[in-house]
Amino acid sequence: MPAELPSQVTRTREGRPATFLEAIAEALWEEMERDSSVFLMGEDIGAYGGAFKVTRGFLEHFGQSRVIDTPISEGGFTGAAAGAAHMGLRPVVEMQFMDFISPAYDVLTNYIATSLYRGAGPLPMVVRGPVGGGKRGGPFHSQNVEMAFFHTPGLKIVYPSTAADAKGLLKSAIRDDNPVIFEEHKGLYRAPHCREMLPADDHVVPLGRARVAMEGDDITIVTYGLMVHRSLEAAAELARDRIRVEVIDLRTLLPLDEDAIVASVQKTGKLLIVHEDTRTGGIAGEIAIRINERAFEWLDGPILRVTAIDSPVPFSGELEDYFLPSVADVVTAGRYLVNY
Amino acid sequence: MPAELPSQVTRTREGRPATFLEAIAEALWEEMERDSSVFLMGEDIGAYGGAFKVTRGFLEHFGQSRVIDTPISEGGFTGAAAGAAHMGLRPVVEMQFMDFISPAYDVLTNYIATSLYRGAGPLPMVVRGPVGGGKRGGPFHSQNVEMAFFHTPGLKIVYPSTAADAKGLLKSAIRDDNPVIFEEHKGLYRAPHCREMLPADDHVVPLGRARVAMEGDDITIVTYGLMVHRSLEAAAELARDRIRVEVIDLRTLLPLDEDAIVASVQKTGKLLIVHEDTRTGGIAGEIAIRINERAFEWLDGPILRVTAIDSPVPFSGELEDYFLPSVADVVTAGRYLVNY
Amino acid sequence: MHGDVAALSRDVVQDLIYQGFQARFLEGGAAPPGAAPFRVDIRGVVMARAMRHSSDGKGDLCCPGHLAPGPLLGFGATPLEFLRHLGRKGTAPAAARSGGSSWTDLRRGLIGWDGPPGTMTQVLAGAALAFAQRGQDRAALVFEEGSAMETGGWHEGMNFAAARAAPLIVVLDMARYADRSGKGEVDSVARGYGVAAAVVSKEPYPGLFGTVATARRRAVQGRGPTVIGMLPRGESDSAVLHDAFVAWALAEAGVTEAEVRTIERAASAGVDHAFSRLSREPEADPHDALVPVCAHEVPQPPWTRRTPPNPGWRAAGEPTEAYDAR
Amino acid sequence: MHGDVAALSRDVVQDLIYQGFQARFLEGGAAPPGAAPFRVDIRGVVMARAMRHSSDGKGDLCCPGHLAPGPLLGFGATPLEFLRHLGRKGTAPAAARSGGSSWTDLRRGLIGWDGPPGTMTQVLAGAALAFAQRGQDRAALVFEEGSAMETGGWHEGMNFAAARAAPLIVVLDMARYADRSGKGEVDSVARGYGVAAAVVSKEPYPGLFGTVATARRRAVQGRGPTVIGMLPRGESDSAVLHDAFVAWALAEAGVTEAEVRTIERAASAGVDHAFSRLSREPEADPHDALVPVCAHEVPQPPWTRRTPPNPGWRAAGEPTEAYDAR
Ligand SMILES: Cc1ncc(C[n+]2csc(CCOP(=O)(O)OP(=O)(O)O)c2C)c(N)n1
Ligand SMILES: Cc1ncc(C[n+]2csc(CCOP(=O)(O)OP(=O)(O)O)c2C)c(N)n1
Ligand SMILES: [Mg+2]
Ligand SMILES: [Mg+2]
Repeated sequence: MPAELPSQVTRTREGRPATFLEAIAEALWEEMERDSSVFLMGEDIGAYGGAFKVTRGFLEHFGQSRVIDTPISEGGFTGAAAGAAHMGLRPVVEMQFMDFISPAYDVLTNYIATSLYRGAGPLPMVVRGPVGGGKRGGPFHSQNVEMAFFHTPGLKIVYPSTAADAKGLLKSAIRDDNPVIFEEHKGLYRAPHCREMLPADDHVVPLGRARVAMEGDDITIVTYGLMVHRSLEAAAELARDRIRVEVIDLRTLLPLDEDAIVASVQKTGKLLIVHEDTRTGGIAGEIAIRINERAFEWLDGPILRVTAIDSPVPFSGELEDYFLPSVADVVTAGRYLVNY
Repeated sequence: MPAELPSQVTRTREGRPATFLEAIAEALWEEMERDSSVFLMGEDIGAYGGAFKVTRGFLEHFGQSRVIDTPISEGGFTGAAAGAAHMGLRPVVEMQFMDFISPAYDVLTNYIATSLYRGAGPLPMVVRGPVGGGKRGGPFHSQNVEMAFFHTPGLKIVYPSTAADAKGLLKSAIRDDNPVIFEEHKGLYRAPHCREMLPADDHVVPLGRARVAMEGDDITIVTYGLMVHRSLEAAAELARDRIRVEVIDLRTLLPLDEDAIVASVQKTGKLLIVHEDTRTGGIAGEIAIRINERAFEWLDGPILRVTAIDSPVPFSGELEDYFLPSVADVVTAGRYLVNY
Repeated sequence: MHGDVAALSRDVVQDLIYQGFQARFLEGGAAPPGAAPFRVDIRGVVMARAMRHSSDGKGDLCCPGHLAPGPLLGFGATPLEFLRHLGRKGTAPAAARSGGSSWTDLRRGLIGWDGPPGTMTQVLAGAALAFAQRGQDRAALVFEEGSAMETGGWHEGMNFAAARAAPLIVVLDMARYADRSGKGEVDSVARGYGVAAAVVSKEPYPGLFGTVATARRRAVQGRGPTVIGMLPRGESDSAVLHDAFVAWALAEAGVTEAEVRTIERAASAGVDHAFSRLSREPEADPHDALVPVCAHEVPQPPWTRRTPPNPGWRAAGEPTEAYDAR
Repeated sequence: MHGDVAALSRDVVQDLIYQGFQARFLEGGAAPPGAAPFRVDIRGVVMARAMRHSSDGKGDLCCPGHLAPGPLLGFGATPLEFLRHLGRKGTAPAAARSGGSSWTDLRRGLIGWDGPPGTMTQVLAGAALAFAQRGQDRAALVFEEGSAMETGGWHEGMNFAAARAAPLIVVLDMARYADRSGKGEVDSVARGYGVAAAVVSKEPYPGLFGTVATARRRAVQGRGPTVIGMLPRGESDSAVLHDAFVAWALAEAGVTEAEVRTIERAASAGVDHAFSRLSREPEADPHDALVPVCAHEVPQPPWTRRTPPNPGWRAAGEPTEAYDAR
């Protein structure tokens, strides 16, 4: 039996470290084994194994009724997933690239997010897929999509930064009774530094709780996804100047773990938000006003942010590198805030 | 000739005050007369005259090629509008209710907003329609849509609060070379207190510039749309306690007139943001962080906000009234901030 | 009641007469303030009745769409529920938080419409997929406005259902209220998806009933969706009203005048009761607007409808708990 | 070159051979790092050539879609431009800010694809509408992947074009790269919209040319859109390659071996030159990423890629101007 398993879901069983991508695959596989109501839908996830090969071998093992190759119609199959969820199934929908969630914007915000509120019951479903830049994918294969949905009551948004969290949070998302948007940075998928041993037991990480990725008391950096790694690099550089940075990895963006941010800001008095997504209307704004509402008196400097610039994601490597927030940007901002 | 004109476009010609709705109709009519490349598309805007009768009589006057009744396919006809704009026309697309813009989310954010950036040239087009609650329309006929687009570089967003501004801003939007989302609060359409004499000459109000709706130096309220009126009521109430409120009417949300907000906050040191849209991820966040970036030192209290609650728009009147921000909410918050 | 009978049995006809009268009295009654007027096309009631009903959550699924209340009544909803919903009462099925004219009660097989035309075809396609996946003897029925075919969403839902041979029946009400363009005849569109199609106009009621019963049989046999186009009765009067059905029942179904009168009285009394009861029902409770919008509680952000925040330096010692965060 | 000729003239055939060789050499050349490989279906070049070209912005409009570079070359783009674009050079038509394999140059009648399959059918439908509104002798041609028919967006664009009888020609490349479900034969789908349809497989090139020429004629006469389904050549080899065209030209179009060799050498030399030139072209300039995304300048928010903000109390007296806001 283990011999038949696709290799990307066997790392933990074999006691070997798993990549971020393998962690995702393991979460899907284990949840499908655990609960027969869990099933997958998406473009080319079956016969082809998925654009990033997350679901290679799933079709053979779980069969055509639980691994569904869909037409190119993100709105339509996301709506269909909702119908299946109404009937007690737990669909996990893959967007080949998360940028492609945009045709499903209507059904996600108007139908799915409002279902419980409208008295039509909870809709347990996950929409997951690769996000993020740095891969020269250009404007339509590199986006971060959180801000398209952050404003919609009734949705949850998850964006892990480590392999262990990716697995544990995806399992929680699948078990959650709410629709969850699950973002996977493709820059982490096969990143060697993200490869880690995952807990061998059923590894579940609760939604809605941030993680302190590094402790410090000079300045708080709130971030998520790939930017956690950039921020940790920056923190290491700042540490050489004896600046002690606290790095908070949000993990879940909606609902926001306000308490974790407030607690850290009450300790450091300085807050820098780092996100890969573009600047205007990014999540930094909401964090800033929440801190104003709850911890203004503790602020010893302005709340600042390091983000991508307000532009579609550029195609050329040179432009994209310039567009994305860099470690140097974080260091500059951090140093500025500490000296404020 | 004037006898043949539909009544809703003749108020200014006849030297009579116009409602907000009539101001919109006049702007459309005048721009269509001025520039033959301007044309209208939307559901039931022709034979039926539009759900709110904004375009009653337009079909008869301008003909079928300039007043186009579309199928129910907001994505499709918004995409088609982009194609027409590529060819030098200036489409003005009506969403019957702005909530219906959601099926066009994909084409607006991925195709239209990125056109100039992608080297495909500017796309001069306006997407306009009624927004807002208080009319018992329930979750899908009451929304404010600014936050769906505020995060998208390449778009402009306009949201007027007075009849004169509605006319002047819509004319500017039509003449602008960028795609503009134009929100019209249906609670203002026929509101008697919005009826006013419009300037008789070609009345144009530039995009991107806020308006000081009331001067004061104790506290700044930044707001827009219907909430300008609620805020002015609250300001009048606060004035009885000798609290002098400055009310800034944003008018254009994207690009944000940051300078106007900064200038006011530098005067008052206290900032309250009032928006009808729901709370989390609302525009208040972006304003808060911009003030942190540019005027933190001037703040004498936390930046606070009064907004709708995080929920779909409720259907029942009792629920909707509770959901929406009230004058009392603004007064409470204002008083709190002043005493801070 | 199974959809396996090809013709209407006499007791079903009597039920339908009853529901038709209920619908008419609902229509005739003082419409609650703000409610949209509705006209009941009796064909919708007949078609809904050809599906398999149960109240244990294991029967067929129906989205009445804008043809509510007919199919709602057909699936066992009561006039009082309908009035509560339309009247935005606190006792309403969706607690007055949501509108339209139908609501969701999955145990009875009812699902409320929401979103643009076409959305519910997608949703019911997915529900039908779930039936097929589990090998259940269940099908899904959705009533859409004809304009649904103009939306891309409908095509995506239809294509998905066709590709998966999902047990789905789509009834398109082809009346048009305004001059809007958009081509697409039901027949050729269905052919484009390789699914069965039927067009009904004013044809005899057993035929309508049989059309859905046949579609249902095909569906649960794994032979895929059927699209049914329901043509308008005429230019100005699009719906086939209850009188026509009663006339047919008298002429063809062996129902007597006396029976009709008895049924009418019962329906009238029931609806009257519902109206009088309605006036005593409470309005929605504002705090209901604050119910969590997520299944597990997600706290409302601070100071949403409570007192302003009270930073810690004022309430010495208890900085983060000095105000009610809910 | 007008699309009004029913068969390919000899000099057009020679041009096409030239473009086919260019395309093949582009394909064969070292693909710039990161660029997706492409295979040129010569039928796309032939069809694009049946449209009316000009470089004054008044000819037909073509979206080459994923069939670029064939139709791009057919509309007058140069191999060097194509390489610059694919190679993300600063000299690229879209200044390397945007990708894919085609770009926009409205004067030459080229429009780059963007967004999901189906989007460009909507956009070209609107462009075609503009032609019709102005009574111009112009039509729009869009190449889509076959999967476009699976998207609702395509149906909405198609329905719109059909309803307005817009001068639009839609070529659907029906090859499938993976096992994805979705029904819909071109013929019956077109019938659903009441528009003309044609299916082309490996039929003789004058036929392909004539198919588009006829569609174009219908279009500019106000007789509405045509949908053309281009079937794959086979299971594994979906595209009809240039060799087949050359073989046909030799056998049927009176072109000689010697002529073909001459054309081939010219194409080869041109593409070689383009490649060598490309290596000397500058990369994109990072500051170009900061170009305004709006037609009138919209300032970037403060401190985007500049020094941190410097609040006024530090730079006494000049609070808001103490840092570079652009
Ligand atoms: C996205 C979206 N666009 C538009 C509407 C508004 N709308 C709903 S039904 C309808 C007209 C339906 O026309 P038709 O199918 O002829 O139905 P009738 O009302 O005549 O039965 C319109 C314009 C909507 N609810 N959602
Ligand atoms: C919204 C959206 N969904 C999915 C995609 C990804 N995508 C583009 S083309 C394509 C496959 C096209 O298949 P087919 O029509 O068979 O074309 P082929 O590539 O074989 O020519 C996919 C999955 C996309 N670009 N946008
Ligand atoms: Mg109708
Ligand atoms: Mg293909």
